[in-house]
Amino acid sequence: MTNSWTDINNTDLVIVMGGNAAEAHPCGFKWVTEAKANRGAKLIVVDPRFNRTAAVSDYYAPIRPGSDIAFLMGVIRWLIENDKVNHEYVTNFTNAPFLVKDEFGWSDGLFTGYDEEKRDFDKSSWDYKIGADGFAEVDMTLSDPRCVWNLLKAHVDVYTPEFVENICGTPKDKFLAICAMIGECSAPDKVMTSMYALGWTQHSKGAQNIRGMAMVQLILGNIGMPGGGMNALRGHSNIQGLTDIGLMSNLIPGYLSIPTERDVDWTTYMSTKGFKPLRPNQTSYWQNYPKFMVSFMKAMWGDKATAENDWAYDYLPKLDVATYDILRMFEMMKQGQVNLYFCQGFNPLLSFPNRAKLTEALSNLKMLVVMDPLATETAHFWQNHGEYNDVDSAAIQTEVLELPTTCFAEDEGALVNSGRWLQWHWAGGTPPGEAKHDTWIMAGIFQKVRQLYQEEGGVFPDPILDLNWDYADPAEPTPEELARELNGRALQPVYDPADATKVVTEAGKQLLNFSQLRDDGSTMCACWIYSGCWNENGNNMARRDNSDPSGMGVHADWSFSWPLNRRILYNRASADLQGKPWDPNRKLIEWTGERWEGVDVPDISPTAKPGEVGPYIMNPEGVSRLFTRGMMRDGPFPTHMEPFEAPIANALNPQLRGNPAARVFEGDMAQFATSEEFPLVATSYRLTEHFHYWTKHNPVNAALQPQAFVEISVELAEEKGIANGSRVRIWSKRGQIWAKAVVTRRIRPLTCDGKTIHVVGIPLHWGFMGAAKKGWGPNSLTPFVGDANVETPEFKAFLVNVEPAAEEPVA
Amino acid sequence: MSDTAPQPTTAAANPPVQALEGNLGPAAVVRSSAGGPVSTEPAQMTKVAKLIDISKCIGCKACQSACVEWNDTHPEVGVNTGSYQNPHDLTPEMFTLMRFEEWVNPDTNDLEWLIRKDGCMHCEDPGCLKACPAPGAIVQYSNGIVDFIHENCIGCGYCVTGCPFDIPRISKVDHKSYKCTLCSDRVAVGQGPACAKACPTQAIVFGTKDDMIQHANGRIEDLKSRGYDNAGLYDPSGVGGTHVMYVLPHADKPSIYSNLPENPSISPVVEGWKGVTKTAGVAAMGVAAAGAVLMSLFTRGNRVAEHDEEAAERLVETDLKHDGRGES
Amino acid sequence: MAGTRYSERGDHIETVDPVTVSRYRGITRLNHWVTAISLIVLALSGLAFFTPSLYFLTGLFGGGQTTRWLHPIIGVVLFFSFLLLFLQMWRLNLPRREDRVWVANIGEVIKDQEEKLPELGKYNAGQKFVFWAMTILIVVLIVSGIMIWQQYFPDLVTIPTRRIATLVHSLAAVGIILVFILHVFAAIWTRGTLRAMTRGSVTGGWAWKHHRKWLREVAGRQNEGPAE
Amino acid sequence: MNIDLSRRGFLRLAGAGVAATSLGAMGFGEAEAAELAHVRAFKLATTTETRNTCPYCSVACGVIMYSNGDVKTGETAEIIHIEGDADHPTNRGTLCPKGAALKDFVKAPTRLTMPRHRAAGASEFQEISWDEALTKIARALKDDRDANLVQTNDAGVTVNRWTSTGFLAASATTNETAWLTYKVVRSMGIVGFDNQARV
Repeated sequence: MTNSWTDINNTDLVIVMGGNAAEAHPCGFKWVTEAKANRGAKLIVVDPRFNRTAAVSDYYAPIRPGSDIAFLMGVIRWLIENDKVNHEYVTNFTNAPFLVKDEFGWSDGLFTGYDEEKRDFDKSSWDYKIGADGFAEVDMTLSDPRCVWNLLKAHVDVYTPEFVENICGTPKDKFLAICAMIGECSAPDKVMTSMYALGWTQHSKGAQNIRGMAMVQLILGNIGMPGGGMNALRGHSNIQGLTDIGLMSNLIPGYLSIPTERDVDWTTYMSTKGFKPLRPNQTSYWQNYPKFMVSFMKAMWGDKATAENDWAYDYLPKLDVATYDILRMFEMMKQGQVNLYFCQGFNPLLSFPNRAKLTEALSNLKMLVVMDPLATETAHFWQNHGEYNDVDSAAIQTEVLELPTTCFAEDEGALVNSGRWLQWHWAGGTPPGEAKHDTWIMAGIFQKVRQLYQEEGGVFPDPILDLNWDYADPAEPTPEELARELNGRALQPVYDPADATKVVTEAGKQLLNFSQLRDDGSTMCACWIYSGCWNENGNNMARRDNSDPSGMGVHADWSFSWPLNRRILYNRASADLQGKPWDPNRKLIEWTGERWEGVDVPDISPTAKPGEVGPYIMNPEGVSRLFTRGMMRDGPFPTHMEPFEAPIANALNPQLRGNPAARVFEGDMAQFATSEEFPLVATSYRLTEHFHYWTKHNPVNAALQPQAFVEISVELAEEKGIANGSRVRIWSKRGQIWAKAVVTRRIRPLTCDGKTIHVVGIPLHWGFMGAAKKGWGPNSLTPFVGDANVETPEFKAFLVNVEPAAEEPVA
Repeated sequence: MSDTAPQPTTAAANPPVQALEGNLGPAAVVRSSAGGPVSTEPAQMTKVAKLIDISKCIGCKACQSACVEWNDTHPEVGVNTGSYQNPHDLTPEMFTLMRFEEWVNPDTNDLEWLIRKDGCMHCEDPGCLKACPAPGAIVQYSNGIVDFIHENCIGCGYCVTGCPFDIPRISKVDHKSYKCTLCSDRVAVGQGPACAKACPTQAIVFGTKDDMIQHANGRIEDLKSRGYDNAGLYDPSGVGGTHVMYVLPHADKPSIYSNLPENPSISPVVEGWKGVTKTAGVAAMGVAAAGAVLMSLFTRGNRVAEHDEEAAERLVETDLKHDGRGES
Repeated sequence: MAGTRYSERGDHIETVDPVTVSRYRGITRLNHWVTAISLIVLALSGLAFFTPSLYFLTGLFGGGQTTRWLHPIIGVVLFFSFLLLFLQMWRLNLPRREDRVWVANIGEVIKDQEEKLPELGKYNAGQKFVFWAMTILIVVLIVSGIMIWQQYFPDLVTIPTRRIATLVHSLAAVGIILVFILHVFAAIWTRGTLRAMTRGSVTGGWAWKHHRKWLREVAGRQNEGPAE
Repeated sequence: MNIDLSRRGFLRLAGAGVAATSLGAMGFGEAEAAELAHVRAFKLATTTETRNTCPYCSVACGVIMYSNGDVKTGETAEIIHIEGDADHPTNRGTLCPKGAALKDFVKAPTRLTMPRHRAAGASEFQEISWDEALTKIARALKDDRDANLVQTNDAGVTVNRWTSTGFLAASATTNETAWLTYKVVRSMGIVGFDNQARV
């Protein structure tokens, strides 16, 4: 989230599209109902289903799963055509005026440089014209045909309301009504917020869905505004934290990146980072990359990371492919190329696509280690549970270790919420039986491995032997010790850059924040963006002053928000070019003439002059991007793409299947169905009574929503002869499941490209372990393909068929 | 936020952990079933109420969850019967229930998903209490809460018969009647009900009845501004008003909300049964019994006379002689 | 052979001097008393629920909960017990011409003036009334009772129906208690009656006075076959 | 911990226009306090409070756990109730149906209590000791790493990449656990490293 949960209270219009906030995030959704009750805000819901968010909405419109880009580009077209644009914002705070290379173009649903063989683009033409001065060329009058704004106009031209209706199945009048509501928020004193979640990410073009809305928000001037922003409702309590800390194939904490084979040495690696500004006077904050990186290396290997050995650069693995993400790992597992696999509080057997493939993959492992508070399906993948997990245990040679861990109630530490708040919590219960903290388990594993290398030697033991491990009790580092490392401390005295004689932080002391990080090895910091969370003032994540003097839901003294306790990202953009708030009634920060001041921590150097320094300090342009250059694999603008399994052909280019830049493994393509074989569009989702696959272990939640079901329209039920509450079989090209049918008027058939499209809704919470009735999740059916940029599986749009089934024999 | 004072008081506070003396005891009882003990000069507490704003309700069932956890009940894991409604009905283990109704508004032709939290309405004039034959099994406190005192409950089910809202449920296990207590144990120490505390969107709020009505009026205003011309408060006078009230977007037709009664009141049948029948019946039986006793005591009674015996003997003898077997 | 228009086959002269006439077989008397006791238990337990002023009666059965489950079970016992009784007695309880005369002169009965009264069979109109009243009320009570039997039939009928059933049940209960009082009173007031249900026999005089036709028929039957 | 400080609660909660319960307004307080003859005894009396955050979604609602016994003093503590923290700026004491039933997660019948091992081809788990478990894991890790760590690529560039072992990190563990996990996994050269962010 660019903003915080409590900030939603400042909005005038909420659009929930690609999510279902009321069901998946009820207590965050509270702030939508508050905004409605307090300031007469309106709520729009665009979703294939009339869900529980729609139940309290002011306006609802249906949409075909996987057609969001067409809808959003249609909105942009309408906004431009009807001049519902915050021009000052667009001209000065986005890259609208930037001139793009003449070679760049788009036709037949493809951008220039496509290579069908590689399923990839040559992105060299997707960039700005760079002038002699080394800066990007701009035309502040937006008249140059090659400026981003005019290219965007041309790009969205095809997305007429009729086109949208035809692709999305959204009735034209409803689409236009929504455009009008959104258009009102281009006024400086009207703000819209976007709340989305996996309804947008779980597509082969998920990242482009989100860009689409981000562009709408930029055009309206709603990014950086209180009550505005792009609000990704993260699914799990600390998924934000785990991503911040870089627990991903290609990441280093704080969104630094793991080197690739092309980064043959430290210098080469650094040359691709620390971008220089693309316009005069811009901040381009990533210029500090070396400080973050060196401090990280010191946090990992301490004294063993020195300038001489390039800060132990060789201790880091180098990637030969973009990522070893979950899909690639399970593909490799299937190929027999993986021997050991660890699942720490994770249940892939129900979370990843194509369960049959997953079971086959897991069966190829030598050893699977599961750490979890609960008995998960993954830990029992080898165990026969009748039709619910029909495997031959004897044939599965995988050794499995199931390790009992503590749960939230029994451990201490910080979780990062969707609004980037690091909130500390305390243990209140005694762990059951021999359940242990994850820290104890990880330390135990590491100590034993290190011991083996000490005793036996082995291949390249250095990074293991040299790993910094100075904890009071090596067997169980405490949350405090680890949190202090995340904040970072001075290894040698840290001097004021302005005055080399002035020590700002003594050696051994906690750093105030990341402004004190150095690239000379004098500081260590595990995760630069967290720096400030536990400085010499103590544990700022445990702060509990809930006061809110401004009444704007800032709560600056409650916990700690990264970066620098900033609550609203890009908040500089909440003020106009002169530094005056767009809306005086929503004053967050303001330029006093000398400096930036306000109720939130300014997202810009306090003395950076407005008009000179752009508000988007992380971007070398100093402005936000309507055109993303070569930073996304599938295009600098979002363009309509069908899901890999679609009921109709891509209207822009019938030859295209799914996302042309998405990675598809051999064999998986053959498992994609056509609408001839599987005419029904399926989508998966959560129900508010359950959380993923955990709460089915809780008797209470199991009682509130006991049994797996699918939702179908009255029309489809009649067509198939399915009675409400009866049992049905749902099957795709990859598997089949059985569930109860909930026949409802909340799902309606859509008309797209002249065809009647039926949508089947498949909630995801059931498995073969726990207190609820046994069942299946949608992942038994879903295709094994991910988003072109981040490999999030396409769970939200695929093809199935449905038929009545015999009732379950009463066991 | 609006500055219109006074703000309603609600459940938005953390429970105390120090041992507090509760204030809902015999001293606060203003009504008690079957002539159970009531306080002679009851502590006059401000009337409280729970307000359920259907227009804010997202049907998440947090109220059900919180209710189960607070009251330590154990609803069974059932099955799906083609609805989101689980359990399917109120049970002795489930005091409150979200009822789901898909309704197409004839005026707009739009679908509306009507979700209503069902449970005890805590009537000012409680039918259950009226019907209950067990003294002190059902009490009403001066703050309006109607509570079942399970030690005194005999499980006859008369409360089910008496309730205009079909709320009480009799346990098959201990044969006692159960329903929402409005978390009387929480209210007794200054807390609001668990459901109101939990409700994510504050569709359920709790406080003094006056404040809740005031708060409801604000909500109704907002709804009217959004085109719900018939929005209104459900506080049925037929039962003397209730201490659980609804804000209904379509207050003109309560029945669309899973059959919420249009004009609930204690059934005349129940009134008749507990009223005239009881008194008249007792009187009749009393008089009859007394009369009978008196007559038996003070009248001579109907006695058989000697001549009757003789007559009988003659009859019998003649009959015997007649066939000549008389001589003995 | 002579029909039995006024008596049961088993009714016979027990002793000649003094005359005693057998009126009820042992089994019948047992049946009667089971019914009677059930009715009393039901009345007491029922009254406890009927009005708070009598709730204390639950004490007789060990508290409200016990009373609550006991009452309907006894109700079933009563029903079947009375059913047996009914099968034995219904024929002689059918109305006869002389009943009308008897009823018309009910005053004479109270005044103990027999001149105007007709000769009667085994039962007089009063007894017949009690019999049929009991029959009807017991049927009403068992039917309405089952409708409100929470423990086993919670969902048998809708709540509105259940309300009516409850009302009907209590009205019928009041009725049956009144009839019961009348029955007991009559049995006591009419001396010599109780022994019919205790010893099983009545004196000839009692029979002559109250049920002469019955006596004649019984006596008259003596010549067919041995009386012993 | 700041329980006392935070007792204050909110004076006004936006919109619902609600305030912390005032005993007076509802006729509470010493004067009227009567003996608790009828209502259930208040079950949280004399329990220990601990602040925590809900482990489910990313709203991160504040919760208070009520336990018999206090872990901070080394006692065995059993959590008997969990409810929303009214002092928390986001949830203001409210909880969703999952959060309101957190106690059921803590006490789920299917909570794990002992390390268990499933041998190749077996159809059941067997309990084993922690030491056995960790030893097995460490041995397997070292053997596989020694056998499969890719030190250099064809071009002779040092890559020190280990792809035959993968690690899926959690989505609800603390930052501190995450950081320790990161250190251990990366120091070994594992690149098949991911978390729930994608799903």
